[in-house]
Amino acid sequence: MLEDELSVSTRERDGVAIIDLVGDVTTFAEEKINSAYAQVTGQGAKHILLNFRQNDYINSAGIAILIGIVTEVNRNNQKLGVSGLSQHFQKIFRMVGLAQYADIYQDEDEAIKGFAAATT
Amino acid sequence: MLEDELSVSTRERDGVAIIDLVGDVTTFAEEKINSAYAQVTGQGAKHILLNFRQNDYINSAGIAILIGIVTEVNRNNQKLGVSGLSQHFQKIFRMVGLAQYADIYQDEDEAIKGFAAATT
Amino acid sequence: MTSHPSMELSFPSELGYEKVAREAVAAFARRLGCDRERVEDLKTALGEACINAIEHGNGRTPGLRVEVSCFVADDRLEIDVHDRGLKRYEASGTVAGIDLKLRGLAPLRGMGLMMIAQLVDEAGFTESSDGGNHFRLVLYFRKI
Amino acid sequence: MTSHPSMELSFPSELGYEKVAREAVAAFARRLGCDRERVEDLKTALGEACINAIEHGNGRTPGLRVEVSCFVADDRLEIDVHDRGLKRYEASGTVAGIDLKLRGLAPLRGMGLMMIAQLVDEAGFTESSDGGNHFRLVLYFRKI
Ligand SMILES: Nc1ncnc2c1ncn2[C@@H]1O[C@H](COP(=O)(O)OP(=O)(O)O)[C@@H](O)[C@H]1O
Ligand SMILES: Nc1ncnc2c1ncn2[C@@H]1O[C@H](COP(=O)(O)OP(=O)(O)O)[C@@H](O)[C@H]1O
Repeated sequence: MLEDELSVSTRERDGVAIIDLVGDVTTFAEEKINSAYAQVTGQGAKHILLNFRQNDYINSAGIAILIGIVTEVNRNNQKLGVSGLSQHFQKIFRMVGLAQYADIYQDEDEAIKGFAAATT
Repeated sequence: MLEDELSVSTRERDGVAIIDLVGDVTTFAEEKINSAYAQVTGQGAKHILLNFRQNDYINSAGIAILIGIVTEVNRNNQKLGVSGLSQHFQKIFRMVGLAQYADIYQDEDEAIKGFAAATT
Repeated sequence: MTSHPSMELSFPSELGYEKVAREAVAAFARRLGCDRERVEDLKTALGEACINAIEHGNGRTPGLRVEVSCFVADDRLEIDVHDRGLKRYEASGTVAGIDLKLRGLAPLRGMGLMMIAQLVDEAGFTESSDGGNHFRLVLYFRKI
Repeated sequence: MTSHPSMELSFPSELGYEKVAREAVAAFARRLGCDRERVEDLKTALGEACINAIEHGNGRTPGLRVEVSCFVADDRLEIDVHDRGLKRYEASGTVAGIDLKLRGLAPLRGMGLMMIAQLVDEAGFTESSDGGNHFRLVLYFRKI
């Protein structure tokens, strides 16, 4: 009844596969996030950006899903970035150690530049 | 403990006495609003604008205070305008009949023009 | 309705708590898919009902609590606002319009119930045997 | 604390209701004067505690309710999250860090209590004889 409204979509920009996440990131997000990841990986993505939109609600079950993505990213030799997190969730991502495995950018533009700089 | 944070201040612009109301307008607002009104009236104001800031909470006790102001405005042959109300509270002001006794403007600029047009 | 309440809220009879009730119920209604303006209407209506329970039904006695219970059905959200009934509600004839108020012929207050009636789909006191007042507000979900 | 709760909230053990609890308590804390980032911290911490009560303590049994009670003192806000204790909380040693998780040596979940501990000033299960789990969160008011 009070299930999440999360919309997940994918697009590509300057060689970066962007997964846009709008809404709540909780246990109900698992299928949507994993299949978006599988899709861009199937298309050969090497650089992946999880692009949030100042989401108001990300809980520990949602973070567990993202850690699962990091596992896959490491296995597949991809590079992961995260952008668009509020200050609060940037802090949370650092708290759980995600910041060690994914570069945290303020916004999409900064992330695209960051990926480009890392490539050259 | 959960008392209101309302700040009421007065200023003058193009011959209009503006009473700015930022915060909750409830029964606790009575003294602040009445003394702001008394102050501008003491200074001879003929045109008075109650300038809200998209306030989130105005209740029927707060509206009763404003009706009290209308009584005084009528008695003192002043003209009253209201600006800066959210759509919701514009509807409420119409519902209780306040819109018959005070011109409702979208914002301060529109109100100042409205007062000027009424004078010429 | 006979179902169990989905969300319940209770608070002391002090003015100010109605603001927390407004926001809690608004969050709930938003999550149920009510649109923005409906949520605004509900907030204003619920706030008035809570103030009435605090001021009239419980006579601003902090030790007496106000209980807000939400019931959700397929087509509607029902909310019961319950006080201890220190004063029992009695209908008092007609509601004075602003003209009478301005002419000093009616008290400035006394607009809450009228506002509530216009803001939600159904509203009114319901019968109960527990000695308190129960005020019920109903919002039908509009299919978009 | 022996005082009466100021605001109480109760809801069925279904995921999703923690969102309403987050917003209700946030509204309350905001009204008590907590600043923005403190309120964000509290929302995240409280959401985790409610999910634990829903999932673990009440085993996602909708008929069992979670109760959130707020107590306000001069210097702090205390919140008690109460479930029915279908499963009693048992401390389980150390919390796995992200490296173990990434190497597949620890489950991906299991970060809630650790997050809560870092976000509020005090947190933990308290003793009680009513058969349920009581989880307590405390936020001290910082004088600005
Ligand atoms: N919960 C209640 N318990 C007892 N009496 C009530 C309650 N709610 C409303 N009333 C009665 O109805 C009257 C009208 O209420 P309302 O329209 O909200 O205006 P106001 O509260 O400003 O008087 C109140 O003055 C009171 O006598
Ligand atoms: N309210 C509770 N009732 C019973 N057990 C609990 C409760 N809260 C937490 N626990 C136990 O503590 C463990 C750790 O909780 P937590 O850190 O929130 O991670 P997660 O909920 O993801 O497992 C849970 O797996 C559970 O066994």
